[in-house]
Amino acid sequence: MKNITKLGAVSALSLIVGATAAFADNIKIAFIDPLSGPFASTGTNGLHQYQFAADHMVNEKGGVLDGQNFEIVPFDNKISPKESLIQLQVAIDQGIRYIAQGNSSGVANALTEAIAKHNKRNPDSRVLFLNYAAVDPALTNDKCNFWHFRFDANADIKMDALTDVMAADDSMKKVYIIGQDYSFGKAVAAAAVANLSSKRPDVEIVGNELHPIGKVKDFTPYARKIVASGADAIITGNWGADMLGLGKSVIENGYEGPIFTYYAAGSGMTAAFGESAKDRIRLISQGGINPIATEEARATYDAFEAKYPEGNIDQSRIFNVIGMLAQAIEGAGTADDVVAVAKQLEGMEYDSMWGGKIFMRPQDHQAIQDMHVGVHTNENIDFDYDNSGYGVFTESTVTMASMDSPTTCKMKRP
Amino acid sequence: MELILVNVIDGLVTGLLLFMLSAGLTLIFSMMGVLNFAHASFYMLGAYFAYQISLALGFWVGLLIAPLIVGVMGAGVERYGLRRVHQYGHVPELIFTFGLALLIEELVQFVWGKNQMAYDIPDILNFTAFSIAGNSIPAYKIFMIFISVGIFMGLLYVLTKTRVGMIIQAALSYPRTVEALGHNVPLIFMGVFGVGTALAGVAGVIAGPVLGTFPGMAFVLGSIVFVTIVIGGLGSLWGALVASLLIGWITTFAKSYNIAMSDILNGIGIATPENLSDNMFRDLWTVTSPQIADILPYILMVLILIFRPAGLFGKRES
Amino acid sequence: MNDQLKTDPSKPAQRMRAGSMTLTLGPWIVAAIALLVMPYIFTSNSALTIMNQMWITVVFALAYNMLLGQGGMLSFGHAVYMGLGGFFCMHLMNYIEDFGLAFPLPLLPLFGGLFGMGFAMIIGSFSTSGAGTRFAMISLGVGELIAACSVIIVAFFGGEEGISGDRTYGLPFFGVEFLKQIEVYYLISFWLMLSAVLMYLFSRTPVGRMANAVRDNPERAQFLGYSARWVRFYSFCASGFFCGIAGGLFAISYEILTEENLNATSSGVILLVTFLGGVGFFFGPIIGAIAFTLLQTVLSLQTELWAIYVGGLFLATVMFFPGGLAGLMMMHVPALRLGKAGGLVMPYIKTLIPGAIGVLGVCALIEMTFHFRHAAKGDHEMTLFWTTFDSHTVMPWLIAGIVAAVGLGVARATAPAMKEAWDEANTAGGAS
Amino acid sequence: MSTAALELTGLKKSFGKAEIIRGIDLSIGKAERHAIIGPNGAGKSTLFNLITARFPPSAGTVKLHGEDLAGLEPYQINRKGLSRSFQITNIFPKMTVFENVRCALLWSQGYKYSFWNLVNRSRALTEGAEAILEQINLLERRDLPAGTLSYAEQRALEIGITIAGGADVIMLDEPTAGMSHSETDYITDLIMKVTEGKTLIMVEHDMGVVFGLADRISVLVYGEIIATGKPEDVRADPKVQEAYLGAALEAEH
Repeated sequence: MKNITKLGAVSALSLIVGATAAFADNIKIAFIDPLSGPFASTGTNGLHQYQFAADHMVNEKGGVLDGQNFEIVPFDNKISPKESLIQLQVAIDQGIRYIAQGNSSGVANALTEAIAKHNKRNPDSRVLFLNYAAVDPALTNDKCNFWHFRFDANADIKMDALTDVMAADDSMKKVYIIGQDYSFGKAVAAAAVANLSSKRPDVEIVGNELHPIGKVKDFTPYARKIVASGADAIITGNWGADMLGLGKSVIENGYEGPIFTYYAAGSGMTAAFGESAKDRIRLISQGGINPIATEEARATYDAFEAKYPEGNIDQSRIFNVIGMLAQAIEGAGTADDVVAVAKQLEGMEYDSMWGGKIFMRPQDHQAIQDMHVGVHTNENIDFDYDNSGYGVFTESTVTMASMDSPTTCKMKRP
Repeated sequence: MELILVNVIDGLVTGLLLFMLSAGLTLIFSMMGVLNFAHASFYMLGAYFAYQISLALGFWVGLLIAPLIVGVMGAGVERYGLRRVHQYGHVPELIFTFGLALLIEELVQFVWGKNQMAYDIPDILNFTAFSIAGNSIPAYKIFMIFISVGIFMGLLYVLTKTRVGMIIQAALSYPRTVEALGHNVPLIFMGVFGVGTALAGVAGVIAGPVLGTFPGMAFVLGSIVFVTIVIGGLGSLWGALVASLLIGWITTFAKSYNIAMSDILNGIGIATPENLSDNMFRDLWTVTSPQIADILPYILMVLILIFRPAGLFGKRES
Repeated sequence: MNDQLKTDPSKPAQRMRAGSMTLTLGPWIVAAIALLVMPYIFTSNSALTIMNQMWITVVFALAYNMLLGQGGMLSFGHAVYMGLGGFFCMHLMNYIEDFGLAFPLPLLPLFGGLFGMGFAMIIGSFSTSGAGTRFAMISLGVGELIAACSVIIVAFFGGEEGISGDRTYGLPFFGVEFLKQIEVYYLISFWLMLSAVLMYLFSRTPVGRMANAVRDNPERAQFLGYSARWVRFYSFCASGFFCGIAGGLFAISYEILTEENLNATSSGVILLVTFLGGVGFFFGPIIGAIAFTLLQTVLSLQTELWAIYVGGLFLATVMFFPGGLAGLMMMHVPALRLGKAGGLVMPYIKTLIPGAIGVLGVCALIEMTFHFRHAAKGDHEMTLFWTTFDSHTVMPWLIAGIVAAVGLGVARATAPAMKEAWDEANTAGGAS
Repeated sequence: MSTAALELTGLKKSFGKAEIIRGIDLSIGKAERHAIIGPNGAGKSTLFNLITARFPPSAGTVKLHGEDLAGLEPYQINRKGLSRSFQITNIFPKMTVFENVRCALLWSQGYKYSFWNLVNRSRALTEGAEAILEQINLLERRDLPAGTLSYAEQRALEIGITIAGGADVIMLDEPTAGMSHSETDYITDLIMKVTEGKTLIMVEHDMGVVFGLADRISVLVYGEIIATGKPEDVRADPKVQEAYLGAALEAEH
């Protein structure tokens, strides 16, 4: 009986302490993203890609420096800025120096500010912020800082590339812009208007509106307006259930044209769109996988599918994050001095296995890379999403998109 | 003009769907005094069960069986959960259903994962019924209207024309008396709870393919159902119907027409301030009706509670 | 009339609830010392951050319980008052920074409180005319409205990314710049103590006492010369004030406020926290806040399924211990008074430890099922309770199943004995 | 001549079509003990509720010490010195006996909605409450939750709450309903004791209590007062006889 009590006490204690027990030799990357709640699917899938990328690209090849492995430590932020800040503190206390986050620009904003303050106040435990998906342009403009690196293209760059492709279609006369009512939705709408009016002044913007985020049950009324406006193209930044709801609704209610968007693949969405949206949805993204760029990428994807049959590599930039971080750490010769690592990352040119180069622009820490516009289809698909037979096939590519785009960032270096 | 007709049909579909949820909830509330926070969770369960069944046996079998399973689960929740909590009073009951809603959402994620399910409209209904000025009305929507109207008629018939309905109506107002007359009131409670949740299940089955089947679907709908029954008047079936349709149409029309706040304010003689971008209230000026469409029901509810606490058709104050 | 009171009221625990708590200093001194000493036990910054979060939640939960527990008003949108207080403080912080005003940071929460109270006065003016469903639904509606406004009215709420500031730009307060977490910790602890004492004292004032009376029987209270509506209104404003203080503390601790501070989830969480701790006792929400914060931050580091366990725990609490954790603790007061608590120790060990082990076994089964279904293909290895094993073999399932069955079985078998011991311990005199 | 403590003029109340109170004129003097009797359904409780503004009257006025009470809320009427008990026991079940009484004292001692006074610091409150507990013989039950008292004790407590505020017009609605003989005697004595020098208006079924306590009696039948007077006069009144006998006969059918 006594032993049991003791065991209980010990286990209760270690439950609390357990999280802080560390493997000394690993280079740890905190993955702070939603692993529970409504956005958990994206978060979990991202985590799998990180873990796979770390193992596949670094650990199985002998690690970095003198054999140090990458270890991804997941933290569930429940997509709450408050929880993210708590988890950030926990991660820093565990000796983690690299923070990866991507879902929600709101969280990214909170994290980048908290990290800047932390690094200023605690020079002994500085951390780097590897932003792999939050695309609010402000993060590399007004709100930029030395510790933040963005590996995805920001919303403006994506819209620039997307409208380049759209502008080439002479038959397009009327465009409808619709998005979620928050910073990202507004940034997309503003960028769309600016780009279209300069690239195709003849195109009429027949609608530009915002709807509440995550609250719309039925998109039919919006679909009616879009159909009634006679639009022959839709631009939207919607994601998640809002994207699916909007997309299905406009198609169902008689809209015939294409939908240009950012996030409409993977996480169950490709499967849910299925046949109905074939050739209708066009996505802007980096790192297209159909057709696959390199044999290395093919092997990687095959290995990933073998390990996660239900998963998708829908954020291939995660592999770039791992690859570039490994290269920077090798270059700096240390993983502990994050300033040295950050200086390596600045201006780095990296050959991605998904095709093309990645250039980490030093003036704002925005990665410049090839952008692809793909179509939702089941033809010529090597790697489908959600095991649905459907995937995204790259139709056109903008090389090193927005290489010379201006930035308002005034980087302060330590 | 044609667009108005289309909007009327769309609003009707939304409203009737809402009604299927609120009908059960208002029955449960008026009988047991429980605001069942888990009601929308049963709606979600209906969709998921129907999806699972449709994989094996097709949509129609799902439409029949899934609500039954949901109803049995609902009855079970009443029998083994609520009845126990009932003795502690209404607040713990309400909090119980609140916790239940959280747990169901977690369990659904546990079983089906976090992704959206590919639950689709059956092929036989996947065509355009007719078009009005280029706006197609899918056959499935017509089907939804028929199902919900059928359920409303059935419910009305049972409640007003059958003996069971009489007992239920009596138990609504005088549970003690009905019990004294030898009726098993706990059994009636369980039955009503089961039927109410089964109705939510039906709503889930037919809404799943159009509104999406995902773990957040209950949360999206959650509180709007309460709003409906409060506006309609607690315990009133007609009130629930009217309020559902009202909300359906209000939200549909608000989304369909871009009415900006500045238009309204200018209309009543207040001029737009010159330096709008520096103005403290700039965001209020630029608000448009689609932006606030989904919070209009809440505004309506607060106003109704202030000026007519019994709701549109309610007989007693909430 | 008596249906609200089904638990055996002859127990002194119920007597405590009935509110004859006298103002004793003992627990307050213990609490103050605990607050002072905690940072020396848990020294890491993350522990401080978690404790800060805990104390903020404590203030918020206590303020919430002023309504739910003391006033019998169920609010579904209470995050609004804390959030608005916080947003106001954030703006104030930025204003101070922009204009270089001489304003000591530690006073900031007071202004959050005043703003929260001001808003509560507006809403309370029409919502407090009834308790019950009407109050609850108005609070829900107002909560949804403000939450929706937070993304529409960008000028004040900053949209999705919220508004942020820097607490260190204000004037140093007696040489403290609030650069370090520990300084923030003591600032929050100070406000926690102050608010808790004030809230406790509020419950001892005439209006606080009448809040209880109105909760129990609004009509009778009317015939004692008190307007039930005004009593509710005062409670509501006081609650809004302390919520606003919690918001101000949040602003200082996190230096950012976002939409999540206002939304329905936050409002729901505080209801869970308060009820989990126990609404019938002043200290109930404190326990609830501590327990919930630990579950949320520490348990979620251990398992993705934390929310299932929290949901289960919560349901079990509502079903079996409607008095919450505090009620569970206070149930033992009579036995302690009778000096018979010692007789409970062995039966507890015999029942609760196997029970706990059984529950852990069930958790293991849940975790294994989850791993079996959702883990990567080929990833058969999982680690649970410091043992690593293959989730695709029979053995671990068998072991977990047996542990669960035996644990729960033993607990079930010994439960009658525990019940007996319980009855015995609560019988005065007795035939021992 | 001094104004009456309570004066009703042409008081009427209808619920829908049913007229429950059909025009009541009644004047009750200061320090008078007045009982209202009548068969079941005569409208006695409704009359009480009209006087205390639980329901608004359809017509007529209620004057307390010559002051019209129209449009006042129950709590405002209470502040003017009128206090009542209820037919169904109406106390604060989760609070202690002591606190029940103390709450009843708060307003009259001038605490109003204050949140800067601590109730247990006030000796006047504690002593006042204890004095009342002593009067109603519940001192040793002081710290028990009120909901746990016996029925008779709860009724006694309710009377204590009713008189605690120092009102000079006390209205008791069937204070002895559902009690045994010994309990009834106990409560009757108690009422005697605590309403010394105050105006008492009570509804009561128990004729023993009524004739023992009341200075004057009014008989209410179908919403009308058919007789008012000294107990012995009322007893002899043929209309009263008829009303009670008639009601008894009807009840037999």
